[in-house]
Amino acid sequence: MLRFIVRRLLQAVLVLFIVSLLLFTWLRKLPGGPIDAILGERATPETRAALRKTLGLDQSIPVQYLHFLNNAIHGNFGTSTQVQTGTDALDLFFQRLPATVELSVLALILAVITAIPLGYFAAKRHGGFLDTGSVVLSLVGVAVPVFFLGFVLKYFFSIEWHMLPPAGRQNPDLDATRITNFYVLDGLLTREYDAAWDALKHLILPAITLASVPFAVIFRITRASVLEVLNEDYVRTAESKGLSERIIRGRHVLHNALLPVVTTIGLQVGALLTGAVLTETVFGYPGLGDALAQAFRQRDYAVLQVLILAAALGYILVNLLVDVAYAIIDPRIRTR
Amino acid sequence: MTAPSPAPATTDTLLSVRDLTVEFGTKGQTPFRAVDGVSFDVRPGQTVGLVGESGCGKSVTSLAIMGLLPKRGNKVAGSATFDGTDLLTLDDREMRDRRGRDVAMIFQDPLSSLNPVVSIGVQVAEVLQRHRGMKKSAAMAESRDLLDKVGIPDPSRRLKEYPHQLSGGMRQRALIAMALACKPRLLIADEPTTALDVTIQAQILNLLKELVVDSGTALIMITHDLGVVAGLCDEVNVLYGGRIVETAPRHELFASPRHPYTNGLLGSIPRLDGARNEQLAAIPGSVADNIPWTSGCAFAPRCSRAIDVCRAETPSLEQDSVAIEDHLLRCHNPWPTGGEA
Amino acid sequence: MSPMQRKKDRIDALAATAGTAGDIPDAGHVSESGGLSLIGSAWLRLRRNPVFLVGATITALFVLLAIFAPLIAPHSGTANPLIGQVTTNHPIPNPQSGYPLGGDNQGRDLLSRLILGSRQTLIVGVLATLAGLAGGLVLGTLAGSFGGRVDTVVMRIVDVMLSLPSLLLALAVATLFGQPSQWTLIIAISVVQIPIFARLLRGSMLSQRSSDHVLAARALGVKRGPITFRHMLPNSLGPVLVQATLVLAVSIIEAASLSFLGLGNPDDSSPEWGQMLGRAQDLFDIAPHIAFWPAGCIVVVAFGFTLMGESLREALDPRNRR
Amino acid sequence: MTATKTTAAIALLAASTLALSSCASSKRDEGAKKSGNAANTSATLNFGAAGAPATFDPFYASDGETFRVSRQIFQGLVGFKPGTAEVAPRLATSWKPSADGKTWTFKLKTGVKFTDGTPFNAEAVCKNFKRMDSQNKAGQTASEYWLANMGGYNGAKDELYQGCTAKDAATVQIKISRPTSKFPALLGLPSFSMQSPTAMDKYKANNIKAQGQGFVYSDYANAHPTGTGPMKFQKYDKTNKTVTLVRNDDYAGDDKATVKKVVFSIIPDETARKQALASGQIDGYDLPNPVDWPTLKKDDNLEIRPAFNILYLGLNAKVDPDLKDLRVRQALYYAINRDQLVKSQLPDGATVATQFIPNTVAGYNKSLKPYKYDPKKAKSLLKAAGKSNLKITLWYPTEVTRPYMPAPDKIFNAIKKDWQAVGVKVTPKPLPWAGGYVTGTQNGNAAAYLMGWTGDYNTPDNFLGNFFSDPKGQMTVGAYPWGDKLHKALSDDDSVVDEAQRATAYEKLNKQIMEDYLPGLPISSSPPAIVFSKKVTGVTPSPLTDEHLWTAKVSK
Repeated sequence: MLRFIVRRLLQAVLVLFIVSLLLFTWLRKLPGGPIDAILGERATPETRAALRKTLGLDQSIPVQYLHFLNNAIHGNFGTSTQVQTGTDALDLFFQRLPATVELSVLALILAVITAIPLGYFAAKRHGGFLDTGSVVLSLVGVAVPVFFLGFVLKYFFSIEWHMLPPAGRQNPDLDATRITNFYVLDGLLTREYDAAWDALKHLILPAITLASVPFAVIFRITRASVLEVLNEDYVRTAESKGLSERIIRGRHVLHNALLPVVTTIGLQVGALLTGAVLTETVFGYPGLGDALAQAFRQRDYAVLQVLILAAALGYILVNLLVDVAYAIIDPRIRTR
Repeated sequence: MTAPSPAPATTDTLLSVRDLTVEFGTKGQTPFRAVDGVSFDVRPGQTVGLVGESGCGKSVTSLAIMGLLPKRGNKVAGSATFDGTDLLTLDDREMRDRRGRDVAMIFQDPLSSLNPVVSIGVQVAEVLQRHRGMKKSAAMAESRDLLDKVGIPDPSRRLKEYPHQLSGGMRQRALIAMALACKPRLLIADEPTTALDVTIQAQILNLLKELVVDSGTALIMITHDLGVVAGLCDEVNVLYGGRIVETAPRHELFASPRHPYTNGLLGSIPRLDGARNEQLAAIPGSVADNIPWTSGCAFAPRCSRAIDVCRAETPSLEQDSVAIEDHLLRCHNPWPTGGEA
Repeated sequence: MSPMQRKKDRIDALAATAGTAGDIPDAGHVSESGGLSLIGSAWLRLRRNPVFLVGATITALFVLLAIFAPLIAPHSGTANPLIGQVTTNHPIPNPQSGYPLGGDNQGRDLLSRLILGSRQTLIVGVLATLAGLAGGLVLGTLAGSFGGRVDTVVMRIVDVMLSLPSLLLALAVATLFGQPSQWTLIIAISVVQIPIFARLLRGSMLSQRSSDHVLAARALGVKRGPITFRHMLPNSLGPVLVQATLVLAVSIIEAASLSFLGLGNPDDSSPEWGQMLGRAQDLFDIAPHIAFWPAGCIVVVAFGFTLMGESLREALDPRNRR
Repeated sequence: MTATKTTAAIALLAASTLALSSCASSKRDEGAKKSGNAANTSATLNFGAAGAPATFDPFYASDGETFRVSRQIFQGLVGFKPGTAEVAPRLATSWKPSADGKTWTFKLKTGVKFTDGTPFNAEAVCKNFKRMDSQNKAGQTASEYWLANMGGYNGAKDELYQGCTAKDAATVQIKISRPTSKFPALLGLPSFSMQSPTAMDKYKANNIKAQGQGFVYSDYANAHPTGTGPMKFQKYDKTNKTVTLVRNDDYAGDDKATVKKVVFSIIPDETARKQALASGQIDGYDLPNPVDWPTLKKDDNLEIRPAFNILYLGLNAKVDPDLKDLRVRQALYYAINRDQLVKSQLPDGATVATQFIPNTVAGYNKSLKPYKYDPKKAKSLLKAAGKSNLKITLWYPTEVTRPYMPAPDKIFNAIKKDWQAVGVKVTPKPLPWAGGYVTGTQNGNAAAYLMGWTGDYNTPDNFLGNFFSDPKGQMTVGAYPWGDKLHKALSDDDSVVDEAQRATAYEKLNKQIMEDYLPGLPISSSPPAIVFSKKVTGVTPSPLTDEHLWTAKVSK
């Protein structure tokens, strides 16, 4: 087990290295770049040249990369030029991380608690009304572009009915205290319940939007694998033992059926990051996705590097975690 | 368990199946009759065999009795009276209470029949917890003894192990342990040995013999292998195409098999006393060639003794005129007594 | 997938093709389970499967529309007959005789652009899918047919690609080309699909390698090339093609997302639904229909493709013959 | 078993929450919560910003988002009359140039204190200028407005700034190397605002360094900006992307803040900002998209600023020799239906440009008539020039909107159509604004391209100088025979001391540029707007985007 984890981590390092190399060269090859973003129409050839020099963009790419690596090892990934000018890109990452984690976790929870039960009962009543209905729903879930769903939700719940805020993370007037920067959690910790509630209200629409795709996927996997398990001999054995519905559902059906689901949830993390870019843009939600979209539009190299590397790393780690979890719940792997 | 108690001296039946009929088929499609008016009795402590090729409906029969057929897309008719109550009329809850307590079952493929992600111990113990209301710890201790009794070495270790860590034979033993956990009065064994190697088969059969037969639990033995029947059963029902074609006590049946199909089955067992150059007479064709019972004898297309009437009239199950004891037969043109393939 | 599981599936598959799936004749399919080939029985079930029928119909209609778009569209997609009515106070010309859906904010007929859009959308979808498929085929076949070290190397590459969330990768590729265009968009979308196809192919090909008929072929001394292309590839294509149908839907949606993030094809002279939707965002609350029409089209078409793909997947998978 | 696991997890979470909460406590100041439902003077103005301020030290800044913030907390020696680009007294009550226009004497307002208590006086002024003039290497590239306007540091050759001397506490003298129209207007730029010397020393304001691809600013710039303005910096909540300013209660001016707080919520997405306003989450935002103007006019106060920008189509004869011929350039100009374009693609109040400067700038030539839309004439001109089948590559930016150019691609489409109508073959070249467009155009690699300019202050040189003073610049005017003449004219006119004379000189020059040179095609000037919700009044829109948000009156 341990060896497995170590090996995977080493692979992760390798992958990250490759990604960073590709990333770096790619960014440097891009036309334009931070200077244009910084100076805009005020960029005369002179000022541009001067800036290039100060920023060391006039050196050869390998040299720049070595600089980058060297700095990176010292935990310095450069400075944001646009998204949050002057902020160390890594700091920026950590400032934005809680927002996105808060959002993704809520979205994932929403997806899981709706998708798995629905998937189970759909499979139980295979071909029934609930089944067909929820299948269609899940298919529509993937067919609707995430950002459009966001627009529609916002249009009705915020603009038309003024039920929920359309953008942002928390009303600054509340002047809430920050501890972990997970606003909902902070609100609870400091007993500023109004702040927590306000933060939550800001989360609802984005979370629903973000949950749409994972919901669809998890639902479909759950349904498929429950269908399969229900036809397994050991379920029949369990029935022949006269066990109660509850035991059979939990111990014999779900425990087996959820194995593939666990992996899927892991894979959804990638989808969540993707969705976060769109969702956070639509809802002006100050998370990583929002930073990423901005960094792309305004060619904020440092931020792009950190965010993409972090995305890759996070993705790898989560999947490693999933594999470990898988091993824990599946004895066939654990005891091999 | 304590020392095997002798079989009760009563002769009244424990389970009596009457006109059991099972039809599959979703709306819009011609229903498929898997079991067609099957009737037989099981007396306490008796071992009854249901014999036939795969697809002859023997497993469906057992599942019907256990109430384990998929709820949707099939119709079950007839009755299966288990000391006084018709199991087919019980609702789901009542049936659950009886399954595993009064009636237990073991299945063909011991690997796929065990939950791969739950330890053997738990899988045995859960029955005890369910039906004997035992606490987990007590149940586990009991399970340990059970595993020991079915001859699994080092049971306390096996308790914690998972199916994939056990050998085929041990898995089947474990299944038996689960089935016998609550000392059921009827055990249905569905091809319990087919998935095992020959050497193991013998062991398992012996195990069944001593644990079930000797302890007075009635046993329904479902198999396609008359060899198994010969070793175990008191009475044999031969099924074909969903109907019983021949019923007789073991020795009677082996002594004078009358139905060509039974003969075919017998003929396909290698016999040690057979002459060297004697070749196995296999039954030509497959179940797929059946004609429906309604328009004659389903076996006719494959039958070596088939005559015109076989394809015209549906034979009925009647007492064999020439037999001494009760020997039911469904054939227009049976083999002469003592006749051999 | 554990070898146990794989073995099980193969048995099931054999059972399926042999016609008797276990001792219990399964509800519904008994009548047809008599020795039919997998594909054959799949088709038999598809014909009756409403899900598939709906999906197929939608897809067919969409393709037809795309093919005959220029004949159907009442106006050209670029001419701006309604430009006279476009003012900043009233940027979207209302529906009117001859222009049932009104115009867009450059005075072009919305209906015509929607109809013509179908073609561009189909092109983007198909090309992106094909490109992704091609890339996947190369990598997957390499890994699948050679196995061993080649497999490891190729799969590392695939992992690198997989380790980036799809949209990120797409964004990266989209920005990579200095000058954005329809082609950069297509490539961006397809790159995301390559690793998925690669994995899929490799997976099914590896299981093929250990499968009986391939082993037999190898035993008979057939060379790797022929084995790969005559035995393994054809038998592995089923799931890949299913995936392709699903990817078509995805690409159309991805195209929309990229346009929304401003990284789509800037040239809107040949309309495409994703682009139309992506650009309608700033008009959303003043003229929602500008966004709703293309969105509706996308949803319906994506839905159609997904329905078809899903039902195909279910039909072709021996384990789902229930 | 899974169930037990989950319960365990929940229990753990709950436990940790309790544990944490015992050590955590609310640090919020209780006054804040009331702000929502309170009388005007304790109200909060919540303004939606498109981007995060780059820094709070305006000296290193060059973007509007940063300036909007610093304009509330800092003041310059001079300011601008609200709603106009006219120079007005601010920290200096009066000023006068010497005869040669090279020495400027400013009388300072007295009794002014920086928010950290440091007195504002001549000495402070000179400290400020010294600080600006003596920048380290990074600082020299970062403080781009100084470089652009003062032309160098530490007495570099042809630096405009020559030194500052405190005559007495309330009198300061600034020397410059040559007379220029910019002076003293440029002192009104936020970059040259007066900041507290003490604070700047304490927090190492000049301590700026280049790191990676960006600059790392000083503590001062990040967290301790200290000015004399009506508002003062409170906090920048980076995780919530909000900047909070509070009223400076000992503000010396008579235009004291009418709000207790100004909060900037940073919402990059344009639509998201609009919807935030619609839902009442913010009280206003800048540069609403023209397509939303009608709705905003209806539901909110849409304040339209005087147009102070210019959109032009740059041409470069060096890249495309066909353009060397004046007739060709004129033909291209005549071919564009600008009335149509302005009407359909540009905001209300946008005007067809007749020259390279908006009509609010001194030196604007009223006599000039626009090139009327005339396809026939265009055709004939092309014919005459022998370029009837002219091919041209037209650049336009993507991923950007500018006040003068709300939707570049639509403007491009319109022009393309018009040009094709007169037989010109147009090859589109779309490039991301920051993805090569600016570099390409500014380095003079684009034959024809869309570009524009928003004035910093009210002098023609701020426009014309930027376009043409560099002969190798974007339009490579050096490539034309008249290039040098134009270059000379620009510097001469700029150094005319007397305002009236200067104005006439520029009027003449503008006429020349439009009729004899035509290096590019001025398209239009568009009034940018700023929008507030109905409950906000009292903010005067400014052509320089110099809005005094602190004067807002927020009603319930």
